[in-house]
Order: sequence, then C-alpha cells, then structure tokens
Amino acid sequence: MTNVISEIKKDFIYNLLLKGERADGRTFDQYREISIQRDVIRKAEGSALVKLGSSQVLVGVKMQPGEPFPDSPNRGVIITNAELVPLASPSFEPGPPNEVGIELARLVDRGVRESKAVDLEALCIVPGKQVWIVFIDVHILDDCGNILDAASLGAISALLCTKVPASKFGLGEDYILPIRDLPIATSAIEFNDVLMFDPGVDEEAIANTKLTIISTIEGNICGTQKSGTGMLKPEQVYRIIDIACEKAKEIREKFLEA
Amino acid sequence: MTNVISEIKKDFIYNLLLKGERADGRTFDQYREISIQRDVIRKAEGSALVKLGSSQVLVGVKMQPGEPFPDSPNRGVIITNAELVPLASPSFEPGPPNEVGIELARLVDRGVRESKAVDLEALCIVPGKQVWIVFIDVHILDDCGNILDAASLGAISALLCTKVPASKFGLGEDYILPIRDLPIATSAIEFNDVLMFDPGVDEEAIANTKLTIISTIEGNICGTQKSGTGMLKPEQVYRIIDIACEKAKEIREKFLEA
Amino acid sequence: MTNVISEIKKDFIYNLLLKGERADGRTFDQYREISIQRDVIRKAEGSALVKLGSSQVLVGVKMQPGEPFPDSPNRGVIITNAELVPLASPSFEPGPPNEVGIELARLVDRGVRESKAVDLEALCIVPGKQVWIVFIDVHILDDCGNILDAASLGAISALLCTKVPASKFGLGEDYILPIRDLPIATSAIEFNDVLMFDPGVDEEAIANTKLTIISTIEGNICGTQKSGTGMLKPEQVYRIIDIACEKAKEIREKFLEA
Amino acid sequence: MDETDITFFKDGLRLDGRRADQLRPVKIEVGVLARADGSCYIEMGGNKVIAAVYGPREVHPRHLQEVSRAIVRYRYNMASFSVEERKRPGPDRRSYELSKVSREALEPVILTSFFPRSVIDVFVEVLQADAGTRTAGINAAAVALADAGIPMKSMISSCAAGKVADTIVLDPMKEEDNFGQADLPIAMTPNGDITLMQMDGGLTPDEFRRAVEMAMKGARDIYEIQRQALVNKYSQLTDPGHVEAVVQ
Amino acid sequence: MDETDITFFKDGLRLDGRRADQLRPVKIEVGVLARADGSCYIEMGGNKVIAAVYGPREVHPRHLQEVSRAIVRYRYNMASFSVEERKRPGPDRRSYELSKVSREALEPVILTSFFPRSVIDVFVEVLQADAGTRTAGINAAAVALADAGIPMKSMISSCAAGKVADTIVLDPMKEEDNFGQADLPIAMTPNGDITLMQMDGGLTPDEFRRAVEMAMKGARDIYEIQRQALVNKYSQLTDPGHVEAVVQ
Amino acid sequence: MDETDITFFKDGLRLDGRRADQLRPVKIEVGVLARADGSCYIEMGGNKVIAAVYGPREVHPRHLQEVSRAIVRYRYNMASFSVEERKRPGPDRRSYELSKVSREALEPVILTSFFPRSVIDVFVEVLQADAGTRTAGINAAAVALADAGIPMKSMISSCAAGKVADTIVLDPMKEEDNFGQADLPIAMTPNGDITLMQMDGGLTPDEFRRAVEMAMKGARDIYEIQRQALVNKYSQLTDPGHVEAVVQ
Repeated sequence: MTNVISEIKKDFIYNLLLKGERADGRTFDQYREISIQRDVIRKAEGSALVKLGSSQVLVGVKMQPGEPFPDSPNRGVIITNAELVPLASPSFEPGPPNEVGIELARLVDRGVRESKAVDLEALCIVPGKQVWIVFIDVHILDDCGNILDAASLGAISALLCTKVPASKFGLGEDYILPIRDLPIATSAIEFNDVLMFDPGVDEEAIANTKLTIISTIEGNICGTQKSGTGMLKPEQVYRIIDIACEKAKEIREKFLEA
Repeated sequence: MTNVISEIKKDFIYNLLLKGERADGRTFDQYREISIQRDVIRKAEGSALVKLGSSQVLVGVKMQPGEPFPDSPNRGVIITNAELVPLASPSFEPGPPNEVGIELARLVDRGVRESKAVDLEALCIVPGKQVWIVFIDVHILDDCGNILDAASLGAISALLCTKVPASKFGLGEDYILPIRDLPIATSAIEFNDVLMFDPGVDEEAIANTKLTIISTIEGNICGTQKSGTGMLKPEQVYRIIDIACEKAKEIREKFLEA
Repeated sequence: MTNVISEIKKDFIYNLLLKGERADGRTFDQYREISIQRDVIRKAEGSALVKLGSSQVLVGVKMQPGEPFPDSPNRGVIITNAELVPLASPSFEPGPPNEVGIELARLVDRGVRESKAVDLEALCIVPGKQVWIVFIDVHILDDCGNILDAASLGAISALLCTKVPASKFGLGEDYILPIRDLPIATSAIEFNDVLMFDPGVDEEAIANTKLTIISTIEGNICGTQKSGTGMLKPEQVYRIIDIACEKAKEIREKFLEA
Repeated sequence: MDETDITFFKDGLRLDGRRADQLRPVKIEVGVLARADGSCYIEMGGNKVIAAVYGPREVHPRHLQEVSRAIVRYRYNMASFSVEERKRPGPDRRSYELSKVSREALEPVILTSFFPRSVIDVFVEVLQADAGTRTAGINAAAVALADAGIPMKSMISSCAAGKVADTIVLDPMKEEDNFGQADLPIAMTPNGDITLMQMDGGLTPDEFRRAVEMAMKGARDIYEIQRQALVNKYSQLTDPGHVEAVVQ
Repeated sequence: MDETDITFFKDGLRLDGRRADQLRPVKIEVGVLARADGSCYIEMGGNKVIAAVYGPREVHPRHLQEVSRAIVRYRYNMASFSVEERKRPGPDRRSYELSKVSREALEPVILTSFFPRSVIDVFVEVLQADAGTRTAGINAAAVALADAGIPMKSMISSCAAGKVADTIVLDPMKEEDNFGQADLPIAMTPNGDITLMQMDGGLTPDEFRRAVEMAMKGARDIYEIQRQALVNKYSQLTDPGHVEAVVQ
Repeated sequence: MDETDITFFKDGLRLDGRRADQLRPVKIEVGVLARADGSCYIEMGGNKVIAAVYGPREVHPRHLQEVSRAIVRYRYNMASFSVEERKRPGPDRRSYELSKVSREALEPVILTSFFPRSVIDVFVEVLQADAGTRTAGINAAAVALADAGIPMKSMISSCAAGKVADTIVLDPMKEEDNFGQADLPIAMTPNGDITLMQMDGGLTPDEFRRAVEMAMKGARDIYEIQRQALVNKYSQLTDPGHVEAVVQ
C-alpha cells in the first residue's frame, strides 16, 4: 500500500518536473523554510535544532579533555558522529551507522574541518598531552529530505554557541569556542537536466544524482561530494557550484551572521 | 511435533490451574526442592551450584584488583554478567546476551547492590587508584523455570564462600569476603488471578505476568521487577510482596544462615 | 549452473583418482609449481607473494614496539592474522574471520611459534616494558587449493626478509630479523585410501579429510592438524608424515636456503 | 544510591520548590514528526523525550513474524549529548532492559491481534535526561501510539515515586534520584492496572505501598495531560472517534 | 611451550603421582540436564565439562540447510570462571578453532543422512579447566549424542599424549601442558580410526608415533568408561536397542 | 591538510620529477586471478591494487534482491600492511564511504537491468597505498568488470587533481596529498560524464574548474591504458566482440 502511494507520488512529481514545477510550488533553487533554535539541550556544550521544511535535525556538541593524536600533538580533536535513528524515517534501521550515515557524518566533519572553522591549535591544553576533544553528534529526527544540508547547518550553529567547559575540568573559566569560518553545505539533485536545490524526500527518490557543495565565507569551496548512481556533465557541476555558493551566502547571512 | 506437545502441556496445566492445582502437586506458594553446593569450582574465588527443582544455575565469583570508577574512587566494583548458554534451553541462542539475559544479570546485580550485601568501601585497596573488582558470573545450565530466583540465590551463595585472593596479588593474606546482607529474590506469576510462586517452565509459558521481589534480612524490599506482557492490580502486588518476604525468610534461614 | 559444472568436475576428478591419476597430470606426492617473490610491499617490514600453481597468497610483516604479555615480560610478541577476502574465492564472504580463516591463521602461527623460528627473547627492548610486536598478516588473493601450505610458506619467506625498523622508532639501526628455523607446512588429502599432496581446489572439494604436517629443519614435527569430516588410519598418518617431511625438505632447500 | 550531606528539604519543600507529592511541569505535544505514523514530544522537568510509532507494518526479518498477532518492538535510546558525560552512541545494557520493560508496559493495552504477521515499532529518543527518562518515554510512546491510530484498550501513564531523607516523594529529579534511598517507577492504565513496576533502593513493605500509591496518583495526573494533548490535536477533526476510543 | 626448571618426575612418577602412561581419574554421568535431548557431565582430572545435544531440529537461519543431510554444529565455550584469570564471556579465536576440529571429530560417525534439512547442535561448556578441555568436551559430547538417541556408526573417544622432560606421557595435566615440550590430542573410534589429530611442540617422527599410540591407548580406556556410563543409565530400560547400536 | 615547509616544486618539477599535469607511471594487468570472473591488477605510482569481479550471481541474503535489476556491491579494503602504520583488519568509516562512492562511480555504466534478482560483486584490495587508492581501485574495478564480461555502457576512468603550493597538479602522490591544499578525485566515462566527484581542502571556484579539467585529462590518459590492457588480453581471441562493446 505504502509502495503504491509512493509510486503515485513519484509519478506526480515526475510529471510536475517535466513542466518545470515542484510539488510544493518552490522554484528550482529555492530552499524550504529554515529555522534554527540554539542551546536547546542544556546538557550539551552547544546545540542546535535545525528545521528545513519538515526535516528536523538536532546537533549537540560535547567537549572533554583527552589525548591528542600522535601526529598532531598540539591540536584539538574533532569527532563527528551521525545517528540516523529509526524514529526519523521508515527506511532507517536500528544498529551501527550504515554507509549512508557514515557518509553524512564524514561530510559534516569535512565541512567543519576543511574550512578550518574551529581553531584546533587553540584547543591544545598541554602540548602533546592534553587537548580538547570536540564531539559533534548529529541526531536526525525527521527525514523529509536533504538532511545533509540541515545537519551541516546544525553543526556550525551548535559550534557557534558552544561554551568550552573549562571550569568543569579545573582548566580555568569557561569561554565561547572561537569559530573562524561558517561552512555551509548546499545540495542539488539532477533530474532530466533540471537542477533542484534542497530536494524533498520524494524528489530525492526520483532523482539518482546529487551534488553537495560546501563553501566558506570567502566563497571558496572546501568540500564537494557527488552521491547517487547517476552522472553529471562538467557544465552541470559548474552551474551547481555557482548557485550553491550564492545560496550558502544567503543562508549564512540570514541565519549565522545575524 | 515439539510444538504440538507443548500446546498439549499448556492445556493440561491451564486446566489444572482452573481447578486450583499445579502439575507437580505443589501448593501455589510452594517452592520446588532447593539444593545448593558451594565451592564447586576450584578456579573461582567463590562458587555455588543451585538446583531449584530441575533448574540448574552455576554462579562463579572471580576477583582481581583494578581501577575504581571516577565517581566512587574509594569503592570496589561489582560486575554481574549472565550467560544464557544454548546448552540450557532450546530457546537460548548463541551470541551476546539478549534482553532476557541482560535483565536477569541486572536483577541479580540489583539484589546484591541495593541490599548493600557487599561492603564496597571495604574493597578499596588504594583510594582512587586500586580497588577490588568482583565479577559475578551467572551460568545457566538447565532452564526448567524461574532461573532468576535460582541465579540470585546462587550469587549470594557464591559470595558467602568467596575468599578475597589478596596473596595472589601481593596484597596480604586471603580473607573471607565480608557479607552484610542476604538478599533473596522470589518470583510469582499471575494467571487468572491465581498467584503462583517459583513457576516451572511450562507455567511460565502460559502466564504472561511475573513479579519479582528481592527482600533483605530486615524484611525490607530492595528490588522489584514486573516482567511479561500482562497487568497486575495493586492488591495483587501487595499480596505477592507479603508472601515473597515470608518465602525469602524461609529460604534464607534454611540455606544461607544454617 | 555453477553447481552442475562443479558436480561434473567432481565426477571427472573422482574417476581419474580411481585410475590413479590427477587432473593436471601430477603424481600424488607432487607439488604444483611454486614461485616466491619477496619484498613486494615497500610499506611492510617484510613481505612475500607465494604462488602455488594458481593459488596466490601475499604475506606482509609489520613490526612496532609495544608491551609484552605479563607472563612473558622479556619476549617479543607474534600476532598472526589471516584475511580470506572475498576477492579470492566465491566461497569467501566479507566480515570478520570465520572458523576456516581462524584455523588457517592459527596454523601459520603455530608453525612459526612452535619451531621457534623467531627468537622472541631477541625481540625484547626493555624487559617487562617494551618489546617488538611482529604482525604477520596473511592475505589470500586467489584460492585454487591448499592455501594453508602457501600461507605458511609465505609467512616464513616474509620473515626471512624482514628488517626490524629500529631507526623509525629511535631504537638504533635497522637490522635483519634473525630467523632460526624454517618451518614448512605440507598437506595431504585422503580419498579412497589415496593420499594426495598439495590438493587443488577441486580435489579438496571431493576429499573430506586433510592432514597438515609442519616440520622443521631438523626433520622434526612442530605441528599437525587433521581437518575435514573424515577419518584417518594411523598408518595413513605415518605415511603422510614420512612424505611430508621429505617434501618439506625439498621445498626448504629449493626456496628458502637458496 | 547513597545518602549524602545533601539537604533534600527546606521549609517542607524540595530542592526545586515542589511539595513531596507534586509532579514536575509536564508538556506534551502530539504529532511532531512528519515521517512517523504517530509521534509525541514530552518534557517532564528537565527531560526532553521524543517518541515515534511506525506500523503496523511488515516484519523484517520474517522469522520474527507471529501468525496470530502483531509483535511490538520498543527501542529506548539516549542521544550522546543527552547526559552530563557524553554517552557512546548505541544501546548499552541499561537501555536493553528499559526497552524490554517499557515494551511490556505498553503491550498489555495494544490490540495486537488486529494485525497478525505485522510489527508495531515504537522508537523513543531521549534528547535530554534529568531522571525519569523511562517514564517520560512511556508517556510519550503511549500518546504516539494513539496518534498513529493503533487500537488500544486504554491509555498508559507512567510516573515514579522515590524515597529521600526517609520521605516518600513523587517524580524524583536528578539529585533525588542520584542520592535518594529508593526509586519506584510504575506505569498503569487509567483503571489502575499496573503494567510496569520496577524498584531499587530500600523500602519497608509499608513504604512500598505508600510509594506505589503516590506514583499511581502521579500517573493519573499525567493521564489527564496526555488526554488533553490528544483532544487538543484532534478536537477540530470531524470524526474524532478513534481518539475518543483511545482515551475513553 | 618452554621447558623450565620444573621437575616433572620423581621416583619415576609424575607430579600428581601418575605413571607416564596413566590417565587422570575420569568420571562420567549421563543425562544430567532436563531440557537437552541428550547430555553428559565429565570430570577428567581437574576438568569439569558438561555437554548437551539438541536435535535433530529445524535449521535457523534457513540458508544453512543441507538438502541431503543434517548439519552438525559444535560450540565449545569456557565459563568466565573456569580458568585462573577470568575469561571474557563469548568465543575467542581459540574456541572457534576447537569448535571446528571437535565438530570434525564427531561428524564422521554421525549418520547425518538420516535427517536431511535439520541440524544437530552440540553445546559444550567448560566449567573448570585443567588441560585437556577439548578432549574432555569431545568425550562428553559423544556420550551426549548417544544419550540423545542420535544414530552413530560408533562412539568417539578422545585423549592427548604429551612430551615432558623428553618422555612421552599420557593425558597431560596443567603443568605438563604449560611447560611441556609437545601436546598431541587425538580422537578416534573404538576401531582406531582417527577423527581428530592436532599437535604442537616438537616431536621426532619416532616420538610422534609413540605419542599417537599412547594417546590411542588412553582413548581406548576412556571408551570403556563411556560405554559403562551409558550401560549404567540404560541397563534398566526394556529396550536398550539404540544404546547397543551406539556403543557396539 | 596543512601547508608546511615542504618545497613541492624544484625547477618547475614536482618532488618525483613530474610536471604539474603529469600522471605517475601506470601499469595495468588484466585477468590476474583464476577464481574471479574478472580481475585486474593496477600500479599507479606506489599504489598496488587488485580488483576482482564475481557475478552476476545469486544474492544472499535474499531480501536484498531487486526484481528489475542486479544490485552492485563494492568493497574497498586495505591490507593491514599496505600503509605506514599497520591498519587493523576490517572496514573502517573511511572504507565504508569510499566503497559507497566507488560503487556509485561504476553503477551508472553497468547494464544492471540485464540481470534481475542478481548481484555483481566488486572487491578491491589495496596491497600498497601511496595516495590515490580510491582512483586506482575504480580504474582496476572497471577493467575487471569488462574482463568479467559484464555489459557496460562504457569504461570508467578515475584520476585526482590536487592543489599544492597554490598550483593545481595532477594525480597527487603521498606528500602532496598529506600536506597539500586540496584533493579532488573524479571518475568519468570517456565522454566526460562524471560519475564520481569528491573534494576536500580549499579551492576558489576558478581553481575548482581548472582542477576538474586537469583530473578529466588524467582520466582520459588512463582510459587509453585501460583500453590497451584489455585489447592486449583479448586481441588473440577470435571474437573480441564484448571487449569492443566495452571500450567502444
């Protein structure tokens, strides 16, 4: 029954697309409504609940002192994890993260890491001995499409309000985690040579190619990832990049620099 | 074939119950014959083989020095584990403990812990650095019903004959582990408003509600757990508690304080 | 389809055997062509690619300082692992080693360990604190039968060219790992009272009994293992031992002592 | 659980100003998730818990199917950031036990025989923990089941009582739970049929009775809030039949 | 295995007073478990091992089924408290290997073709270990198979020989196993067909033969004890047919 | 990735003497494994990678079957000894991600609809790693698919571009990868349809375009080597039809 409905939905969306329309009336490069609530989890050092249309992602940041990696003795450590808990979608299953969850976590991580948003050197406590470990935990609550962009936005939002819990560990006074960049992930799917940003879950189901661009304040690209079993022409890639950087700028200005 | 037999058995027991009888002629609050053999495993610091009718449970206690938990630096550590090995029942499967095994281990642990039977402070070797770790390992050998009561009785019996292996670790002379309380778990199933203690495996199969009461020397309650997918009236709970404390007293006096 | 072919193959080999012949024209105690390439993996401290007919096994040896076992504080540690990766055979599956892979790794390990080929005392760096850990990693690439003999030959070949990476860890100059014995595993299958050495994959499929003999330079036996669900007469065992020691000598002289 | 130097009462009131028999503030929202068949968000004091229900749906793997009824699965899970010290993701022994007893708290009222060979999945995520996550989870899950239109004999409401400084108190908060003398969570139907009962600590039989009765009183108060939350959501609907059935 | 300063012999006798070719005391009880289809408890020296057999029964998961025969599974498991230093519960690499060779020691005599698409499960629990747990386990398992009424071509009996202080000895105990020069466990039918043979250490081909022969002698002695234990259990039965078949 | 004091260029050439737009030496051998349905060994600089293809074959477990097409599985795995510091055997998070994107790089050209309900398994083993293992793996896997006779719309060729010392370079080696400013691996058809694109580091949109174009040029060069390797293997065959089809 579910499958029949979903096939009908797909046909509906497919036919709309051929007419140049989207099911919810958006333009092809238009994002759904975004809302960000920060500091929603008192037990976390930083947290943010991001709603992207009906998609909901909660990101919590926890910090604790720990050992640095041997090959970077003077730098803090970022560990990003994503839980695609079965509460969020009929297609998520209990158990350790599968390749979809791992890819999502690694992309969120890549945005934070490659943009150098967090000054890892500043997270060194005792060189070679003790550094801050920053755990970024992404908890998907409702997957109505494009949870990667939501998770990425949630991560930087949570980091922006993260307080380093120094006093709890006898390491001086708490202070706000310094953030140096604001990486934003923007994803588009390709279907019949149409490029659609911020795909809903039904749109994701019909398209089989997605490209994610993570861009920085400077308008540079710090991460990309093609996913899905389709192909992209180089021109499509460049077109996505142009729009993605523009969209990222809008989102950044509206939600992170306000 | 097995299933047909078991259905016939169930009907038989069901019909007996309606007449106020049990298959093995016991009264509703009567336990099967209990036997306890202590110190059966030479390699363990303490051990006990409990037979409860045909149910057999072997509990071994091992001790070794280790680190305390950060939030209780001056207290020893108890770790309770239960193996429902497939040797013991056609319904047990190889692999890590499932929720039934975990619940059993945690209830055995709760009895020992909440009754404060073991003086954890006395198990501190070097405050904050080294304490005794007490491993209580429950090995179910034959599940003919009510293995929780047998396991719980096995745990306290094994602890009662546990010798702290201090000399083995260069920590002075061996001594008997001091035990301060004798928690006893007593379980009853409810069926058609009949309360039956020490259910056999076939009785467990027809009833879907069980209540376990763990009580102390003082006659206080240090743990309870309702399990199964049925309901209990408060009056039934209170009735079970009254009988349970009485039964526990009898078992304690006969087998542990002798 | 595959199964039909494989049944036909089996019948073919079976009928040949009854006539005293092998499918590839070998005599019953003849090994397939052996080739050994050493130092094929620059990132490993030692390595060897062994081809035994079409079977291919790659063994890499890595070394790093680590802690000794408490019960042998002055001895290095050997850890042998085998990956039966699914690339090597349609019957291998992804995932942690199953009992076949574990048995293979443990037999390779047994040969090295029981022959005392590696002087573990010489691998002590700081008594009780730091010793060399020798990782022998067996990577099966193509299972065309008798991969155990190939793996065992690969392990000793890789050890023979292993350079202790002392300088990398600030522990003096690199030196060649001293090897004191050259254990060789030789395996035979039994079928209809015929004993066949170095079985191919189809021969393995029809016989259900295999005996592996690991022998040393001195002609002593340092390990044996019967595997498979058949039986062996003592006389068959002794016959295999006699030939096995002879074959091992030939292989050792030709490939390891050259 | 040890008693410490903590003063649990001041002028007859608890650390957070409550009377001994008073609940913490409770807030319930119904239907907060788009993908789930039913969902509920609850705050009980500092606890923030979300529950989703999927089903009845097909069972995977197949061999878990029951020919005469739906199976019920319940997964209690804590977010890594929900507690003071970061929790490793994934289930631990505690969450396996809580999942089992929580499932057994709800299953008695679910009409599983309506849906042979299927599964009803209940997923509970603890987003912030503050003592009482299992009771909060059960309360949310029961409302989510109703929101999913799963036929139930009655609502299930859950609450704990505890003992601190030799006093029986309702709905213990974190400090009372950590340093108190006993904790007794229950779940029940509006008729007072008990479907969950656990306890640890130390209680005399008389204290036990008083704690059970106090916890039942708390559960009854929570039932009213559950009912109201469902009525609020479904009051505009033309045919609120199944809601009525649920909360009757 | 290293030789150390241990003196293994005194006045021609071993540390525990045995002759070189003498078994440790063996005690076998049949049918010790109520739930299992067959069971056996064995003591061999300080080893205490219990075996249970379930089956023939349905195979789960299905894809393991064989259309023309029963599969045999064997699970060797050590209780955490069975050894000097507590063992983590669950199988390790050693127990996987021992399970495999033990299964292969029994499978040759089990008439698996009588029970297509089914499984015969053999579970062995080591309750106390004292060198020789695999041979004790196989001995118990073989009796448990007979007790379960599984049709077998013959009994299987298992024993080890070892080498200590350059002497071949029967049935090594812990000290001889830990510090000896070689260990050679075998299993066989009463006819001397070998179904298990492992060895580690160092033996000349001649020592190897002598060790095999000594181990076979030990296995024959154990066979008598296995047979007697089964006869004792089944001697009262009116139709001991299948027992006779088993041990003949 | 940090820039360090490393001098990446000397006299306009890279550390290993290459020009900025030059590939490392590539060597490809087809059909190197006997058991696999198709196989390929590749060396790209210091990378040594082997790929095997099995299938189309039956899917286990069954519930993964697709009624209208073959599923494709791809397993990227590093040998423990393939890297400087020994890697624990088994997949880690990185290898799960690489397996996913590599599979998605090949699946677009595989005619999966020819083989409903079956699976095409691609196994890639990294024997020695030296930056660029995922691209080497995809190149080997694509040739192995052709060698296995799997019908494909076209070949897939993969190469990375990077940025070091503010210069865009082709096919970064280890030092350039570790200490460079960006890495951008792609895979594509001979027509320039991109099937894999990843990137990390920092690139302006203009640099990004130049890197994509350089990586595409590298992939085209690799395609010629793949094609030649297949032609060499199949040139003696009387009917090289399916090879032609593959590399058209």
